[in-house]
Amino acid sequence: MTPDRVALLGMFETATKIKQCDERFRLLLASGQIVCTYYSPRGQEIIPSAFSVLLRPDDYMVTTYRGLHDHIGKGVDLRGLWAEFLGKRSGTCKGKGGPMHVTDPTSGLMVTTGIVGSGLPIANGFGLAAKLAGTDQVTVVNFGDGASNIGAFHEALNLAAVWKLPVIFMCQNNRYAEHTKLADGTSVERIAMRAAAYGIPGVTVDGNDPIAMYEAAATAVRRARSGEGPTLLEGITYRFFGHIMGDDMKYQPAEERQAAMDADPVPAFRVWLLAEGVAEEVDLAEIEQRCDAAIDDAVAYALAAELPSPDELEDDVYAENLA
Amino acid sequence: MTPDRVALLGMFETATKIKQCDERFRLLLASGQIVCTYYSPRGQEIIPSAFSVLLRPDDYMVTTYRGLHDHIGKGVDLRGLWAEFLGKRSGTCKGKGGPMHVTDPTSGLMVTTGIVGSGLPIANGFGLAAKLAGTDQVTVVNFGDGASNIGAFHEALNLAAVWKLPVIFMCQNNRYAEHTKLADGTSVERIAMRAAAYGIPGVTVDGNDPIAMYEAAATAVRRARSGEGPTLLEGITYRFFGHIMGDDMKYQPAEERQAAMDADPVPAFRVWLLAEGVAEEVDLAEIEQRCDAAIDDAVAYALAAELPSPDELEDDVYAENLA
Amino acid sequence: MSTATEPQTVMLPMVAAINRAIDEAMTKDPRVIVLGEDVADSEGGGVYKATMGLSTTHGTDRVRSTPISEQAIVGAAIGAAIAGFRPIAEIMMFDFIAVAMDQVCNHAAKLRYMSGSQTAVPITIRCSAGAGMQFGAQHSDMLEAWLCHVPGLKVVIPSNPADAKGLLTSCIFDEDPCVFVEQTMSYFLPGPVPVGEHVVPLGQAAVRREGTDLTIVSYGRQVNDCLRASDALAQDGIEAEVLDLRSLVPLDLDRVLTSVAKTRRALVVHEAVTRCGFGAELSAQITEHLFDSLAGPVARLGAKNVPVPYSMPLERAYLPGRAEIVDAARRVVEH
Amino acid sequence: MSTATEPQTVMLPMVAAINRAIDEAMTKDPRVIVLGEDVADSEGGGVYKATMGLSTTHGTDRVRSTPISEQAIVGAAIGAAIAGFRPIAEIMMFDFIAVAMDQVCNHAAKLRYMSGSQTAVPITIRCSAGAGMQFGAQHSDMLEAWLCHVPGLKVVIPSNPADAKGLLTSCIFDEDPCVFVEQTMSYFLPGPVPVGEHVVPLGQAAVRREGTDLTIVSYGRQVNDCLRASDALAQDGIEAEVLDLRSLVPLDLDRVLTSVAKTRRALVVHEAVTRCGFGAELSAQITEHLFDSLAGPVARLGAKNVPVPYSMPLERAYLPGRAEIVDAARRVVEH
Ligand SMILES: Cc1ncc(C[n+]2csc(CCOP(=O)(O)OP(=O)(O)O)c2C)c(N)n1
Ligand SMILES: Cc1ncc(C[n+]2csc(CCOP(=O)(O)OP(=O)(O)O)c2C)c(N)n1
Ligand SMILES: [Mg+2]
Ligand SMILES: [Mg+2]
Repeated sequence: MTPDRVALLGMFETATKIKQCDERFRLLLASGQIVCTYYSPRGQEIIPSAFSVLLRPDDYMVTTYRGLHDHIGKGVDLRGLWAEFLGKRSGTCKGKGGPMHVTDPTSGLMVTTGIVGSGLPIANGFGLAAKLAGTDQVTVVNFGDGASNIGAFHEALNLAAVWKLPVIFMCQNNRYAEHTKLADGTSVERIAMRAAAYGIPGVTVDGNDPIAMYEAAATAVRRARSGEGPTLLEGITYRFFGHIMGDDMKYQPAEERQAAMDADPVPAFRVWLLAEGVAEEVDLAEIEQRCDAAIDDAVAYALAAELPSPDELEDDVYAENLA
Repeated sequence: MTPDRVALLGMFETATKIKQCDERFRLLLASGQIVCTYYSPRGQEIIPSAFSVLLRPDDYMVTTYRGLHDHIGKGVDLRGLWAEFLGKRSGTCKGKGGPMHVTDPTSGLMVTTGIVGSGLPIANGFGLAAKLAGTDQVTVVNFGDGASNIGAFHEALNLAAVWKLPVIFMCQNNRYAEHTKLADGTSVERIAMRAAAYGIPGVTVDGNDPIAMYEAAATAVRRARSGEGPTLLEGITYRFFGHIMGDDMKYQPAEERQAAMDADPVPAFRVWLLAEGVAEEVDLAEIEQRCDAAIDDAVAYALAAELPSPDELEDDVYAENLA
Repeated sequence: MSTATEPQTVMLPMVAAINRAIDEAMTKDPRVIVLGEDVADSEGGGVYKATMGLSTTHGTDRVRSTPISEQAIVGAAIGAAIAGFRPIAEIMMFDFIAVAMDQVCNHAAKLRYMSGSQTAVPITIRCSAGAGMQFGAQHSDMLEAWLCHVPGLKVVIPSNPADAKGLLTSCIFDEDPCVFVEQTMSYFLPGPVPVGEHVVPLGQAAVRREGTDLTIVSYGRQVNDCLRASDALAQDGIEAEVLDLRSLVPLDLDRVLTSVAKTRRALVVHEAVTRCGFGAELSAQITEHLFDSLAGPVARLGAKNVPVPYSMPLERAYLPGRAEIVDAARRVVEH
Repeated sequence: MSTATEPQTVMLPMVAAINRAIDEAMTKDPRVIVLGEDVADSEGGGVYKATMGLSTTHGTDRVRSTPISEQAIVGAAIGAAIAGFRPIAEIMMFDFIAVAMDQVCNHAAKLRYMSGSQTAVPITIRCSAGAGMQFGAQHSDMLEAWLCHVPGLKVVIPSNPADAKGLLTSCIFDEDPCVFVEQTMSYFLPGPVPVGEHVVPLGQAAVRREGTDLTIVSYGRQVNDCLRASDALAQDGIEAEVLDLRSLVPLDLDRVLTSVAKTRRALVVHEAVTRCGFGAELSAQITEHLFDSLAGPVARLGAKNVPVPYSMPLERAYLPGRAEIVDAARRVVEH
């Protein structure tokens, strides 16, 4: 299942949009024009790009605080996303959720959780719903390497395996859990090796290689869609800008980081597309401009949008406000 | 590391004591002479018997509600144990803990928990203490097949592996978790296969075979004692009398149960000891009588013992009673 | 009761009433599913048989035995609920909710709010609960106060089989996550249960006994102890009004205040440990609203402030019993 | 302050005071160990740098970074404590304790009782906590009421750097499991901290301001809001007495009652959600003891009954602030 031209350009567009969105966030944050907690996904663009061309809007996705790339990849509207990050009333979640809790059922982005590992058990519920409803919807749940050490990971993979749920457990292994190196907290070299504990396929792939990532994701999606059950997929990637904006990154060796940034997957993808003749410079430039424009629009929209009013505080706790 | 005669007879004595104790409990419960929640360990005698001759009193053990066999194997005094089950003041825990919560630091039986899987993280703490104190004490934590599906199992094994703790994770696979068959809740055939997820040895052994069980336990103990780290050991066994006393056992096929009881490990061990010439009939009979006498004594003691007084209720919550 | 006409009620123990509620909800609405340890019939239909027969009637797709994985159970219920189902998740005993508090409190409770009402989590979590069976400290807790402290959850505790049926039905069809607490000691006590559809709305307390001298507010099986205590009090000429809250969230504060405004004295009784129990919240609220008309302080009677002990005399001393209720009520009236 | 003599105190933010307390405890007693996510210096000494330098000084054997496994963290602390150590376990944020509630509440809290005092669990669980940083619903909760409802636990919340040092020292050397709650918003506010050994015993509330017209009982960073609100109230001629509880369990009820007996009016202020918050317990206890001398009902001011919202104006409206304290105090006095 190699990606065709449309898929490749779609992936490139997603990757570009993520990269540019991230750059804009960091720029505005650094200059003090906006304020919010920000977990940069820069360096991890390729994984969600693959899913962006493989999933349908009615497929489900669950992600984490470091979710901006997944939100964009699943197709969450940029205006709402920016407005949510800025805490505006017209944000995806009325400003109540914030960056760590984006939900957008329209695009299938169902849950963004700030609790490490907790998305996995919930993803099973979406998979169960699809199975019971007899649809062929697939659920992808993203999480980090560090999350593979928490109990919820284990319970979720076992249940998904026992019930053969159409769920893809997408471990974005960026080699750090906050400040902790993979090897210092995790007893296996490859997270995918843990699939053996559940009798399901475990696949490690270069998560920054668009073709490899596409193929691995496509296999897992096909498997899930055809009722064969879950896959534990591990994409090896790297987090360029520390755990959270403001992080001093001292625990990350400078050379290691530099090497990763030198191999920046988005420009590398661009070079490859040109070298392979998949696209011309003009095609890619057009994509880049389109992304830029969309971001300009979203930023302008979000900056101009209104903050919620304190009156709205007590709505949305229950279906009907309690007395 | 084959067991010598002393070890074999020690194991036989432990197995006999467990079997007889269990029989006495069930007899007194069935006849209404005593009342307590009771999780019979009958059929699972061999696993704790192996540890009874391999561990020192200063080695630590953690077990579960189905813990009577482990308590006996670790050397908890029978009088206190019986008194605790009967809720008496002179019970191991003053009648406050009960069957599910026996603690006896004198014999190294440190924690008995009623929450599935929760003993494993605590066992790591004993292992950590030994490591930090520079002793060669070993910790054994017992749990069931069903417990291998809960989050605490995963977190504990990973941490033990990362920290190379001297902990033996002893899965007593009796093929049922309450009323659920192994295969219906567990995504691997052998629990020991899960060791691969932590890069530690995982060993499955016939937990009813005294020699195999001794050898596997001895290897794990040696490994832990010499600082080489944890082992996940799985002993295949069978639970003769359902999950809890009173259980209708309908979910257990009658033939399966009958086959297991026909292969009752304690009489089988006896036959083997005689056949191999390890002991004479008179030796074994003497052991059996000694066990019987000890149980007579413990039962008489416990039945005669006093119940605690309501005045004692509020002691033992804190080191000093709060105002 | 005439045998000639179709009876309106049948005598059932609470556990059977619960079974009927689920059965009828599943029959009525295909979105209702059940998941939990040992809930299917191949596993005995639940350790207390609360789900007995359901997998046979409704299929093992909809009545699903799970591994021992409470986070996975509640998580799967949450996801399926967001995707349109109405899952009933069983946590075998209330104490075990401690291993799933993250799913219950950080997710089920908060997802509606965090999503700005784009998603809802209409799950029901059933827990058997409470002391009195000599199960010891880890199988006997009443933890409703934890959950009442979490905005987004509803908390329901029935005192009798009919309410168990009617309240559970409300929970299943409620749009919000509900925790439904079933005291094990009540499971096998029979009571009349309406046949067929029976709904008791959440947030409506019931006056179980009318009285003028004090109001005893309670919930769950302790309501029955309060009623028996009231009979004893009546022999001394003390007429207690006994309220059964049925749901703690939503709380029928109006009903409570109406009664206490009349009697001017209140006693709150529950099984949970007194310190930071739900009685504290009730005491505070009653006092805030009715201070000037109260004849004395609101009194609380709950379990002693200790882990649940195993030994019977200790467990008895731990629990609030009928005699303690009588004593506490007397003190309230004498203030 | 003279520079010629050794200063008795240094100005430190709370996070540094916490660091000193741990450092000094580790120096004094080799049984003190630290475990938690990112706590060692190779991981930056904690996300808020509370443990910075400790692994360099005391070694990575005693200051251990862990995987993201809160059950394993608390479990390891429990086992090591029973075996004679005095572990300090860090749960990065209070909300995450939800994944470890079983270890905290079913084990740490109960093991002394269940063993008839044969074993003890002298652990300290440190959690950064609270709203005000726009972290949203899963990184902002104050959950102390959950823990106060669990017999066997002690619960401590400092309001200033000196107390943080002195109370944490008490927790570390206490024989029982203590949960030590550190509000993130207070981490970087400096205050004078005694140099060298400094112990503030648990169960001793501090009178932060004397007054005659009402008693404001609070704890944690809200004490400072209460003090500022009291200044505003004083301008209107209302003299509030402000009590800082410091520990909720054990509770210095005597001090609270003495004050309220004098002022005859009480307001409880905390950051946690009001419903079933610790304020309910205090309100109930004060009323039970002092009903006849109270001039009006005990009032409570806590956060609104909603998950913590992200957007700043909502988060502000969620939290009890200085203006709300002033208003609430006025209403109390006017009753
Ligand atoms: C249960 C829980 N524990 C701790 C945290 C704090 N925390 C947030 S992100 C994180 C690291 C997660 O690492 P990883 O899973 O590798 O994801 P990444 O951030 O690298 O994408 C930690 C420890 C949390 N949010 N939830
Ligand atoms: C967290 C938790 N969930 C559920 C239970 C109820 N429960 C008690 S024992 C048990 C089955 C455990 O099976 P297994 O681990 O195989 O041990 P066995 O009883 O066979 O020795 C269950 C589900 C519990 N005690 N704790
Ligand atoms: Mg990572
Ligand atoms: Mg088993």
